[in-house]
Amino acid sequence: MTELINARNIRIDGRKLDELRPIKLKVGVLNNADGSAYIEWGRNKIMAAVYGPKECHPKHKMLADRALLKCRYHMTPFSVDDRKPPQPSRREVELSKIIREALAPAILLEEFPRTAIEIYVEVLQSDGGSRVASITAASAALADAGIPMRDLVVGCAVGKVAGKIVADLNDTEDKEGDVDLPVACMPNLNLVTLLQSDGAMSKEDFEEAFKMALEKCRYVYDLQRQALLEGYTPQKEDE
Amino acid sequence: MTELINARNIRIDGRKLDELRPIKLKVGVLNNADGSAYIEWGRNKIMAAVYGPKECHPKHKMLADRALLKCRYHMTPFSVDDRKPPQPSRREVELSKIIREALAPAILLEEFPRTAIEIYVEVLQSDGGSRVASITAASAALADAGIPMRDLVVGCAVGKVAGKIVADLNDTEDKEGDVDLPVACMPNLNLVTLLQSDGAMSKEDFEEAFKMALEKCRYVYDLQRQALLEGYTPQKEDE
Amino acid sequence: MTELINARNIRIDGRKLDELRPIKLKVGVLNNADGSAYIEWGRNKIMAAVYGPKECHPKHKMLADRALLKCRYHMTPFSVDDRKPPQPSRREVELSKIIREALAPAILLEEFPRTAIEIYVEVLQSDGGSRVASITAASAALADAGIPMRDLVVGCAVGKVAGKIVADLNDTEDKEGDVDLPVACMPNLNLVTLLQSDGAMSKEDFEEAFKMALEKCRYVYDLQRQALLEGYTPQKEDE
Amino acid sequence: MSAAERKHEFVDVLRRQQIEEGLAADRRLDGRKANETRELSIEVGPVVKANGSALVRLGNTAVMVGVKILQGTPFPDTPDQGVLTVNADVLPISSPYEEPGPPDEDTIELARVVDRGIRESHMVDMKELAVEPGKKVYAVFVDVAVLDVDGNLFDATSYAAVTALASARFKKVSVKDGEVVQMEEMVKLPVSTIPVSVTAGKVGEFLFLDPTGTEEAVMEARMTTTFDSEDNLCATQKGGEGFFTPEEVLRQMEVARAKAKEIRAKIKEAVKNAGKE
Amino acid sequence: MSAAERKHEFVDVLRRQQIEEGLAADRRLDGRKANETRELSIEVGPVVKANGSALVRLGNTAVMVGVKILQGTPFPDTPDQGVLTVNADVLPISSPYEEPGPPDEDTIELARVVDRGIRESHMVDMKELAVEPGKKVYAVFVDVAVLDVDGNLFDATSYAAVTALASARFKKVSVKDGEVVQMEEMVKLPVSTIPVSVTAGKVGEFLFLDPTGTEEAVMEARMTTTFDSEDNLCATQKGGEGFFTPEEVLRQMEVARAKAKEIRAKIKEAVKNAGKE
Amino acid sequence: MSAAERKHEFVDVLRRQQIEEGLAADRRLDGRKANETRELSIEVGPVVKANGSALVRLGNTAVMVGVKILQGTPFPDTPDQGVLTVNADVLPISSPYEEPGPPDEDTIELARVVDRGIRESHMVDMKELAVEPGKKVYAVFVDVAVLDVDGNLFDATSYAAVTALASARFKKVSVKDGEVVQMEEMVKLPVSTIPVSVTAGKVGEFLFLDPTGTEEAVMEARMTTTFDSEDNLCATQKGGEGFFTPEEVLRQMEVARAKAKEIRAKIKEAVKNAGKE
Repeated sequence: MTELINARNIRIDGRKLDELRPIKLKVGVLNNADGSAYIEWGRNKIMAAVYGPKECHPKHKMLADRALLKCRYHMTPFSVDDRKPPQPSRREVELSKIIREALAPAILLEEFPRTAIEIYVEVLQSDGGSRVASITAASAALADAGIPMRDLVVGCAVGKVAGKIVADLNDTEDKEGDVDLPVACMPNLNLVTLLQSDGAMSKEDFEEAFKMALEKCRYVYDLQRQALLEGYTPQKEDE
Repeated sequence: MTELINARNIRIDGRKLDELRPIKLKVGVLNNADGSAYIEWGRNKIMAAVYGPKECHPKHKMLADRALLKCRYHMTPFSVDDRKPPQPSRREVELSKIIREALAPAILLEEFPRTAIEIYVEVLQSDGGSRVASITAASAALADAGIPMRDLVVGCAVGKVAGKIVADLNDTEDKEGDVDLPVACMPNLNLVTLLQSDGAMSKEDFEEAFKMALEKCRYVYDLQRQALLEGYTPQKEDE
Repeated sequence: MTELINARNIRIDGRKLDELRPIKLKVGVLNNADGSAYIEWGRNKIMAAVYGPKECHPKHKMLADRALLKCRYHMTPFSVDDRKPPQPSRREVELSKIIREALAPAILLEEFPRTAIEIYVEVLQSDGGSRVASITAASAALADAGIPMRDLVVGCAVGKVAGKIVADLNDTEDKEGDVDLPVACMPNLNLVTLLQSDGAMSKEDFEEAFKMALEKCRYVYDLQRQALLEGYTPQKEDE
Repeated sequence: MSAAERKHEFVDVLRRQQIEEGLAADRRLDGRKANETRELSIEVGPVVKANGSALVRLGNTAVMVGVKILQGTPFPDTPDQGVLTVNADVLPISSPYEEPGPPDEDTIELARVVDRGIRESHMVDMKELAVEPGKKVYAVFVDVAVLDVDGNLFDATSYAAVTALASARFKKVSVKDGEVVQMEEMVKLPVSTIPVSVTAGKVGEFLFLDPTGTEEAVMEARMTTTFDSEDNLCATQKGGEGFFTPEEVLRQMEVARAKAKEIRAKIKEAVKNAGKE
Repeated sequence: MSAAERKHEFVDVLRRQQIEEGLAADRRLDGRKANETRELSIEVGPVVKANGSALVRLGNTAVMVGVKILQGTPFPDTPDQGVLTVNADVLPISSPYEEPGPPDEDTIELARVVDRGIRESHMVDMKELAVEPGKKVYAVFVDVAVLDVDGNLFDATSYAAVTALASARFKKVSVKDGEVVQMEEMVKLPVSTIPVSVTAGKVGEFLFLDPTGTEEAVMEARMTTTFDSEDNLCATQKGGEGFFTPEEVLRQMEVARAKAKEIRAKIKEAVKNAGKE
Repeated sequence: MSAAERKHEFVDVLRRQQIEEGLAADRRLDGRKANETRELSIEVGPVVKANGSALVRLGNTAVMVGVKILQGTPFPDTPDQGVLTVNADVLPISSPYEEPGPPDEDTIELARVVDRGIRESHMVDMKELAVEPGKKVYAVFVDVAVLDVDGNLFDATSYAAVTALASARFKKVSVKDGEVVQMEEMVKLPVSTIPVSVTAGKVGEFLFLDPTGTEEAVMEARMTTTFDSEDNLCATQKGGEGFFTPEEVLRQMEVARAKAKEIRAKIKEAVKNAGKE
């Protein structure tokens, strides 16, 4: 059994308790998509693309007063240690819904009635925290597509490992730790749009973790805004 | 090997040769359905619901001169000794059709052209004779939904066990017996709407069994009419 | 290990290097289809049927300027040594496309805008070269259906077995040989509509094999034309 | 979910009337009397890659069946018995109303009714099809390919399946020191009886055997009865959105029992002749 | 692909306004206050063929759960643990908006949230459910059948699943000389805590517990929180296309924690009473 | 069932004419000559969780391939050989014409053509990939994720797959006393040749290499030819609803053979450089 946090509060990958893994985000990385973004967050490598507003198919799903928001979270077969079968797992179906509901509050869907907006997230390599990385990338892709939004959406997970509240769990911490608490929010409006938790927490644990998550979202937001300002620069997105 | 019928013509569950298992039937047991019924017949526990007449989807299946009758017979995974996988088996597909064709002759489908009437049967616990119990419950649910009918439909199975013709086989008799003969009819019109048989019967066997089945249907019909007269009473349907 | 070709250049089934297996072809073998053909080619037994030009379903696939050509190549479960599962394999999906693309250039699809033409190939027993036998039968079925065509389409495979270029591989030669090169063409127009190859060939090998394939197609074409002239004669097609 | 699909030709009112008038005079559209069946031809063994096969034509209906005998594992509740599976496919070549795709409810019913005729008559002694009880048994796959549809798939399929099984040959295997050894000799399946199905249609008050496609399009109900070589009823299936009177059921049983005898003789002859070749 | 499906009744603007005004006055359509839940009835053991079962009614919502305890193989990464699977089916009898077919995303979310409540609370000690580590373990199937839908499937399903598990009985097996031997005695599952989920809806600035179908039709967001017997939070799930302020989250946690205690007492009592019979 | 799907941009008549006139003058829309291919960039090893991986960009087309080397069981007819599977997914991020879902016929053809190029060239010695003949072998999964579509998926995918295989590293296992033991050392796959596919499109009487998306939208036929390191043709696939003259086939073979040599050098260099890191 690995010692997940050592005596000097250093984690297995050398980070401090509240330190995030390195994050790189770039927008405009795909040619065909209306908007796109690529994020590397720890060992996560995730591509998000946005198509739309476009014609809504099938027609009977069209909404008279706003755009229909569609979202798919998908992992490539080679993105995990074992091979993932190509067809969507139940986990991917749930995450597609959760990510859609995390992004929907930010999008001015009512400006595009009778259309569809599609968000596709492809995990090329997965690590702990892939859902919050996906939300952060997808929100950047929406902005890159010029879809009007109330605020950007960013996410960050916090957890409990070896009895301590720590930020941004990696794969090993996620598996061997006690609690995972992914959070997404609209940072300027201070509104929570995704909240899940797994694992036992006291009232105090939760309050500490939740506060840390919101703070870290703020940090991720600064990175995200920076990436959008830089826009697309013609270097390879995975250097 | 169990002795299925003893020297005094008593069956393994204590019944006489032509005796039915206890039957309880109640209508109006669901809130959302337009009509519903719950039947306990031996250890069978079956819920039937009717929706409609309602708009027909998809449109190209709509019939110009009568309602489209849809029917699904389905077993919950926990209804049998082993777990049944959730997706419909070939047996369930066949029974859905057989039950629909047993009920269709009684329904005045021509009064509701271009609509659909849906019948759903859910087996919560299964025992021998679940198809005839399902038909009896579904017919009561149709009546509860106020769908006009030529006659009610009731069913009863008869079989051959240890060389003797017996009424209403239970699970063990069904598995270890020689013949199963499920019959459904419109009792007042004296018309047979379901007839199946499995297992070798001489001419005489069949004639004896068929006659017994029609008689027993008459008995089930009295119970069914009683349940409809009582309508919904607010006691729990599974006491 | 079998000796695939003996010292006197005789193959395991007694044929010479460039000799085809026996071929029987008959058209008009089905009652319901608009056109049909049955071919026996070696141990291949294949039935092809054509329906159309007919209404196009679903409507959104309709083409404004020509007929939509649909094609399915399918093997019955008993057609191979092991049992083939009933659902289409990836091989069958690919062959459906390849066969459609081999036939399409010959059909005057532009004469029937907004309709569909369906080609169904059923392999009842399979042997080496089933795709070229299928194309030959399907083209005859199209002609039998009265669909106007620029030319007939015929196919023949050539291959490399034990270092030698041979015509029309049977099952064993296909499995144990080095190269399979199926070709289809419109013989009068001298145009190639199907070309695949598997297995290593030098420039010289390919040129020799390709030339032999085109020659053999000519031979198959003569048989095919003969079958069309005979039309349907009321003998059994599988005598 | 089950719903009535229209999978047959459209028959107009005049034609329907003509059919009914014909039945009243015991003269059907194709000239047959009510209790006559169409010409039956049985070809044994067209598919040499299968252990058994048959091509049956009943009027314009054509059905091919192939039987494969492979090795498999028994069901947990019958560890000492072989496994038999009937699978049907009404091919898209067979009718303008058939689309490619997984079997619909009509096709599933077809396979299950034919299966029950074979199973409930104990045609094949499944206990003789165990190799190593509880571990390895023979798996008999009966695959049905309907080639041309003109009514009465139940009977045409049943005849083809029964012929293919009765004429099947296979090499037995035995297990020695954990290794599967295949015997040289070709043996038959342990077949003890020949189940024969007979199907009647009903229009108005008239019952008639072996309905054509046109008759099926106007028919209100169907009754398929299967009899074994001892003339016992071994399976029944009522179909269609209509009904039968109890008297019709009893009367039809006897008509079918007699007809089954006739057809059994033809199947047996075809199998016997094929065995001689 | 996920997209917002309308699977509930249509609520017009006046009704929506009425709901909001009611919430402002802490009086809901059915007379409840924001933090009141509907009447809860729990029937233990309706399905005797299952190892455990429960029928829960929460207002007009009705959910049945059956638990089967079978033998299976462990997952490679937890070779010494049993396997637990939650599978949900919102049956077409339950609502005019449900069609038969494979589970949609709402149903998959329902199953997974209930699953996590059970798993993350360590309700069942999975390590005690190994028979032969690495080879054979107990496989616990928790099958959910939703019978009638009037909102808050999450909680009704959670209560039914937990009751079925807590009241389940099964015969253990052991492996002797490679043979599986079944014991005679019926034993309980190794259950150590009772996880209880509590769901709140949100309309405008108002949060309220145990939403009805009508409330769900107008509700912007949902928060489901599950607590174990030590009052620890063990799972959370936000749903819906709306949001919560951080303060709402923190406040709702405490409301839910208190309510979970209440409901846990009812579940325990139902299980205890059933055990006496 | 196969039917022509429109999965590409709509190209109007004027544009089509412009393309044809360009081809006549040996100057394509993007300035290339008929036998020029677009810029090829190969990144080796972007996915460290895979045993091998590559990201290939051919013009604006981008394809990622990951290779996983796992343990599996051999096919019954090749008990002493490893198993190799190519699976392709044209992701919905890659084009407005792609929907999520199981692979359509174009994607299946793509996977099978790339598979045959690898298999028929004997690139990987499958006989060296047996662990315990008849029981346990290595299973090599080649998973293709198309990220951005601008024509010629066949070649871009082939280059990515071949690069990922040629650069893959894995830990061998051995079986000792029935237990699987993993070795420490990382080894390469037994790769002996580098198959390279070259695809030509045809418009009117003109053939040209490496078609773009716009060219594919007007193109009548396609020919993909794959050559091994000894310049032997090892796989061919004609596609599209058009045709080739015999002379076109023979001429195109030689154009492709020369181009394959060029591209093979680039792939080898990329693999070699990556090996140095």
